[in-house]
Amino acid sequence: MNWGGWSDFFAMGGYALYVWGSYAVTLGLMVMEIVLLALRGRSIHGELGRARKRGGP
Amino acid sequence: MLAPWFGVLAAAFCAAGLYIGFFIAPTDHQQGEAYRIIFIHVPAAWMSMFLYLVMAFWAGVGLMFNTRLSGMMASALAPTGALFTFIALWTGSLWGKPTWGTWWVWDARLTSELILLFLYFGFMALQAAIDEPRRADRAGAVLALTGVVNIPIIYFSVRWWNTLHQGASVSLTSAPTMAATMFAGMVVMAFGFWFYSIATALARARCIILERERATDWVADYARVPK
Amino acid sequence: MLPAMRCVIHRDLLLALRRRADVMTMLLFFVIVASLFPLGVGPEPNLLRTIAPGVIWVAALLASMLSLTRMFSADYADGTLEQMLLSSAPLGAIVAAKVTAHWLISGLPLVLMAPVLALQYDLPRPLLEVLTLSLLLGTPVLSLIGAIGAALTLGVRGGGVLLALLVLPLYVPVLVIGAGTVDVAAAGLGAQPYFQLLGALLVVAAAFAPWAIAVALRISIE
Amino acid sequence: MLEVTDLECVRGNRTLFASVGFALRGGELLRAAGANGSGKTSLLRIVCGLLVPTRGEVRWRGSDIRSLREDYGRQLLYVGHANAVKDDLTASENLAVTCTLAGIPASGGQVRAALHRLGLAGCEKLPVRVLSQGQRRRLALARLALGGSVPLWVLDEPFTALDAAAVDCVQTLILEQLGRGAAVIFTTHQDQLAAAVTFCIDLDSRAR
Repeated sequence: MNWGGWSDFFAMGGYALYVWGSYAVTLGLMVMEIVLLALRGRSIHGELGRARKRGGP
Repeated sequence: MLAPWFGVLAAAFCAAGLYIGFFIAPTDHQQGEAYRIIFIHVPAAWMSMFLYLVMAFWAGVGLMFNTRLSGMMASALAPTGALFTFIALWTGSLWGKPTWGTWWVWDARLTSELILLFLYFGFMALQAAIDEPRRADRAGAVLALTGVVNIPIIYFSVRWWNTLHQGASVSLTSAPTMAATMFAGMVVMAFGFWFYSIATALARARCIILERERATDWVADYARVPK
Repeated sequence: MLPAMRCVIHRDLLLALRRRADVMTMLLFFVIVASLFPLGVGPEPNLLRTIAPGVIWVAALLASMLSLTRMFSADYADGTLEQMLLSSAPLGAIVAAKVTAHWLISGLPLVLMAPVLALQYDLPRPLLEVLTLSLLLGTPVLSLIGAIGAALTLGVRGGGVLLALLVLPLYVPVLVIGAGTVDVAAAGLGAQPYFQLLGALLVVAAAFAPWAIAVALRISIE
Repeated sequence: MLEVTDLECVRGNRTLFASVGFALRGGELLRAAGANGSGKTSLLRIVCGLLVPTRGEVRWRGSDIRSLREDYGRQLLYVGHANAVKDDLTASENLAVTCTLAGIPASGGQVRAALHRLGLAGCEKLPVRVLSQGQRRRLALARLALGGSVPLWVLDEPFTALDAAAVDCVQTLILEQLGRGAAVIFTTHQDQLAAAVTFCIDLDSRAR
């Protein structure tokens, strides 16, 4: 591997802002999508659960 | 359901891709480390195009055979496709800054990505505007098919426009000389993104199915099973 | 099949004549938008000359989009659209007639008005002809693609803005090639191949659009 | 002539009707009955091909209407709730347009005769804008006077907004058409043509 140490790795040859900027945004958006999906799933199950208690769809 | 399994696969492939990208691929002599953004920019661009085609395919199937499920698959894919297009644009401009000094390069591929993003938003806006789900799916299908016919036309007209006004000096197509490991990194990342989109699409499809079939009986039984 | 198509075109033209104000407002919109740019950009002649084709094309595109929403919504509201769907002629033909009528009402006047506006940008005479010819070939494609959007957003609330969002990305190739032909002609190169390109776009649109409009109408009428 | 098998229609997530089926031969009059919102209009629109049913199919002389499309259009005359008239056009222009669309030959003289028959004698040249709701309904129904050659009529509440004279006129038109061996499907809330109805489908009893 060609990194002197973790500090070089994060400095990314002076382009840290750009490289990590883009990776951070990508990761952030993907995580956000997963979280939104999970919330949507849970709200649906909750709603169906409540509907089942009231008896009827 | 399958979604969690594809999620695990996606995580594995992405990790492998990143590992190759950061630790094995050599530093690029021209652009130094900045080129490492390519490991998400190119796969994201591939995925944005690929997902639109898959979406149009499912939409077409839904239109032809009048099956509701394929219509739902199409609307489940749209947000993920839009996400990848946005990522491709974001990473593209971040990559443009160090190498060409400007945030936005009117390059043929970046511009057609931007138009693809508008197509995605158009699709989602149309689906959101129509209340009746069946009509929303089929209207969306017609728009997706029209869009698919237009994508190659848009790409070539933008490329022709690019050469007309600016000359082909600045363009993403002249990617840095492809070392084997760089290409491998990109392909592995592409697979990672691909599994990721399957996982999100399936999960969102499940939510759409539950939301739309709320009234039918089998949904009520399904809810009784503790999730 | 022909009598039904002729009847639809005749009826739409008659309706447009009876309501001449709509055509006028659209033309005025075209003129105003095209004359706003010099105010914004400054009167400097050769700058205006370079932006002239792009500005006139964008103005023509926006003006023809204005009347798109009315293309089907009036017929949808009073039930004539149902009669068209159940007519003795194939729906594709009826829709083609509707689009031709729309082009005659909103496309052609723009093409006739464009040279007058181009004088504002003191475009030299040969370029004037190239611009008008490119508009003549391009505006029908705009009507065809726009009609798909109009059929899809029929009876949907917020239809106008949604229609623009759907249709504008699809207009990009026509705008790029249309405005581009004038730039190429300005640079002295022959504009002939680009007119063929515009012609090809027109043929593709004319082949694909009526089918898509017919399907979209059948979906929206349910 | 017309076979409808196992028709089901779901609007929103409410099933309007299910397993509706009937066969209609020439000279028969079918009435679709039911309260408001019981799906009468949807049933008629499905029969015309304007609406795709959730299940079941409609066959005209053996072949599915969705494959026939405009050939079926030529055999059909549909008068829905909407009058399908343009306010800016005059009465005779409107009638000429709808007849040409439906594939019925309509010369000037025939158009005038049809308008006379429906009691719109003086209004040929008037723009429809100035006509009353009843007169517009008569204009919409004037097509029937010209549609003698069309084997299937589908009329959605033809008698609404009509005065007694117009109701009689439309009834005689329908009876004449049945005499010519055509089939007619219609809906009404009053009990016009009760005697002539061959069979009636009551959608209230079928709703789930």
